[in-house]
Amino acid sequence: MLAESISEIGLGHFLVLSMILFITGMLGVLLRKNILTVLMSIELMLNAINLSFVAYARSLNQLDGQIIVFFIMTIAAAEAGVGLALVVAVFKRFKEVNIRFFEHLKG
Amino acid sequence: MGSDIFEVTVNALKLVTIFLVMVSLVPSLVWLERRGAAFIQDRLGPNRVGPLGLTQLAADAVKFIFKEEFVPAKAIKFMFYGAPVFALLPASLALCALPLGPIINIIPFEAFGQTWGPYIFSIQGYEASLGILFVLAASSLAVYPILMAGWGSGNKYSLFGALRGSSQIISYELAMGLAILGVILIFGTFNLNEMVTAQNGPLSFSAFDYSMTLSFLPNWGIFYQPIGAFLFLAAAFAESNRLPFDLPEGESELVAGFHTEYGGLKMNLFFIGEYGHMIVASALMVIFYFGGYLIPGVSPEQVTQFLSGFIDSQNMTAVLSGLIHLGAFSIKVFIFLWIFIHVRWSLPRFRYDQLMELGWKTMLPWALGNLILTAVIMAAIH
Amino acid sequence: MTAEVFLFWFLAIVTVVSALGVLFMPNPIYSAFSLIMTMIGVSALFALLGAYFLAGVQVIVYAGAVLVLFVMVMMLFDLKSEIKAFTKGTLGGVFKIGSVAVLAGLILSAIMVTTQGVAIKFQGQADFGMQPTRLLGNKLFTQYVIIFEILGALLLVVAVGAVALSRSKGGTHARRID
Amino acid sequence: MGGCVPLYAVIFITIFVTLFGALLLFAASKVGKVYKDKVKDETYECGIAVQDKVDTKISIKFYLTAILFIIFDIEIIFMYPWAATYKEFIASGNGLYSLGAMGIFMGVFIFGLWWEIKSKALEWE
Repeated sequence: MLAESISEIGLGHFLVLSMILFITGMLGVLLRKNILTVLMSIELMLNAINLSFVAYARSLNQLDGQIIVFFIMTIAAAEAGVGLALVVAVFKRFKEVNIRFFEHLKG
Repeated sequence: MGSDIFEVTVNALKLVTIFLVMVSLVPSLVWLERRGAAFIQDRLGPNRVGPLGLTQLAADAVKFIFKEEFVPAKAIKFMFYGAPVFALLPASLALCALPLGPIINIIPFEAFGQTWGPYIFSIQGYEASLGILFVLAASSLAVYPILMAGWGSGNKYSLFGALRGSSQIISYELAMGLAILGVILIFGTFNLNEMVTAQNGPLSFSAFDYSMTLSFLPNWGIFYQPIGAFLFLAAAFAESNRLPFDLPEGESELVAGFHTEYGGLKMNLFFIGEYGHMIVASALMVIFYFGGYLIPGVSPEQVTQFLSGFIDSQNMTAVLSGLIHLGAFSIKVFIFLWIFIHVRWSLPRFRYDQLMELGWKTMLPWALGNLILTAVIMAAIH
Repeated sequence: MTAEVFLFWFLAIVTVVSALGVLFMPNPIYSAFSLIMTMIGVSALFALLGAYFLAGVQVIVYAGAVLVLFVMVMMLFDLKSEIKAFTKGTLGGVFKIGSVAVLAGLILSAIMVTTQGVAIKFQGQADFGMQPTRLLGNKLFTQYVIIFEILGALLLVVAVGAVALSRSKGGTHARRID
Repeated sequence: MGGCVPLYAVIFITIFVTLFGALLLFAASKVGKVYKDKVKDETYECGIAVQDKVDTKISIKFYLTAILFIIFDIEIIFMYPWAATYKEFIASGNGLYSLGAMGIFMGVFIFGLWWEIKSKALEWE
């Protein structure tokens, strides 16, 4: 069983790999203090999703999955652009990029 | 990688050879550049060491290796040492994906008491099916060595140089991407091999049932994309940080830019990377606009036919034909390398605001206009 | 063990190790370089799956553009290695890790249940030439053309927004009337 | 099988080049003599004493350029599949449809570029 799962690669392998990357990104979002690392972790999560989409596209032999990935990449880049513009604006004002900064935003 | 040991070995050797040729071309280019500069400025240049100063190359190489190893106290070691190593990567990855000659078909032959083959070798490191995309991807990584060097040196001039350099590279990547789009539109493929073979034969235009053949001109991309070719060349200068776009190194403002703290072999590795970009840019220019490895007026089949008049062995003919085309390719590339060198000693450096203005406000609109024009003409003449 | 299987395990190890690097590196700039490695690994996995066009786009867009911006912003902030890279609170941390572990278990069991016998056949299935990219383009410009135009508009909005944000002289209180 | 040749070759050349550079650097660090000196180890600032606490003020323009680069880069990437399929669309008689679809997109692109130029977001001084 184990030897077979090492020598035979299937859809499940890619999905599990995608899940590991997703979980790592999620932990980064939840645990890291630096907002830049948080943004990078979000990119990592999106990448994990992309991987599973491409794996499904290959498995089902349909290109729609790949097109969705193309769109996700666009959204991710747009998100990074706006997110970093916000971070730079925040940094210019408060000289601080830690998550705890957002406590100041309360009321 | 291949079906048997022979094929794997040849493929691996091909990659290593291409890389080593790139590395060893650099001292010769440096020599050419110094002699060329001297020639342009009515000086002599390095002429003492050996005939024509040619052994200056070896002397320089030895000097570089024996230079003292130096790290500034404030440097971040990993970045400081990693940057010159990674500076080699983008250029060599891109160069390995370029078709340098036609495909060689080897029919089965006997050697060491065994039958080998048949094989198909291309004079190319590896054939990436979406060649352009691969080259663009590899060269888009060229920003990182610069940023690593600027950050790792712990020097503010290095940091400024790195920021300038990376901004410049990414700005001109846009114009470059749009110029390449024109080529893709014409040939309808990302594959560099298909592009080169499409440029075979005499130039012929066809529009509205009329067709015109200019048999004295080859079917090169430059005749379809003249504006695109010029934009691509200009963007290539900026991408490889050459004068008139060598702002990252602007020594009047930034000491020596991102390699202020580098000396000896580390500096040399950056040099190899920069010249590697020059070689890749020239090679791409040749592939997109000047027929790649094709000899003008003669198709590869004609060359093979001509050669088989002298040589019996079919394999030898194929290999020799490949080498002849490789030679044609090298001559074309060298013409462009000489243009790179000549421009460096003819034009002054831009100011930084002029550079950005040129990239964003002049070249980007022109490249867009070129693309739209190409698309509209293609739709109209059908 | 075929070539693809070996490549898969190699790339899986590269991506997972560098993803863990993103999570655990104390200095965000090393996190960024780790993330570049992950992106390139994922791109190679795309190539392994036959999505050559996406592999190229992945490197050009993520490694060549987005991460460059991240690294540049970090150079602006001049971030030193942080001693406390993670958020405070043991109880909160345990709760977060626990909930993520539950999620991981759920996804894993879902994968286990649904992918029984669904295998990706590598041999002779995918076309590695130019054809898949042409089909992708064809689909993008017929079936998905509306989304494509909307994304164009979205990118315009993002460009305008980024310029507007960089104009603001720092934070929300910059232009208050005194 | 065929599709995997580039991946193997790419990984091979990557590792080879990295090792080549690293070994060369390592060798060079062994052959040369090293003289340690406190002043020499200082950051090079043209001979002036190092100004330690520099508040590195970097122009916001660099980030703005990078952000705009990302956005325009994506738009250009969207044009690649279009360029690859344009010939097919023309051949099948749908050239104008493809041109129109891209024309709208390109119009948005040009409007964005025009706006950036007009709003002086690309101005350096």
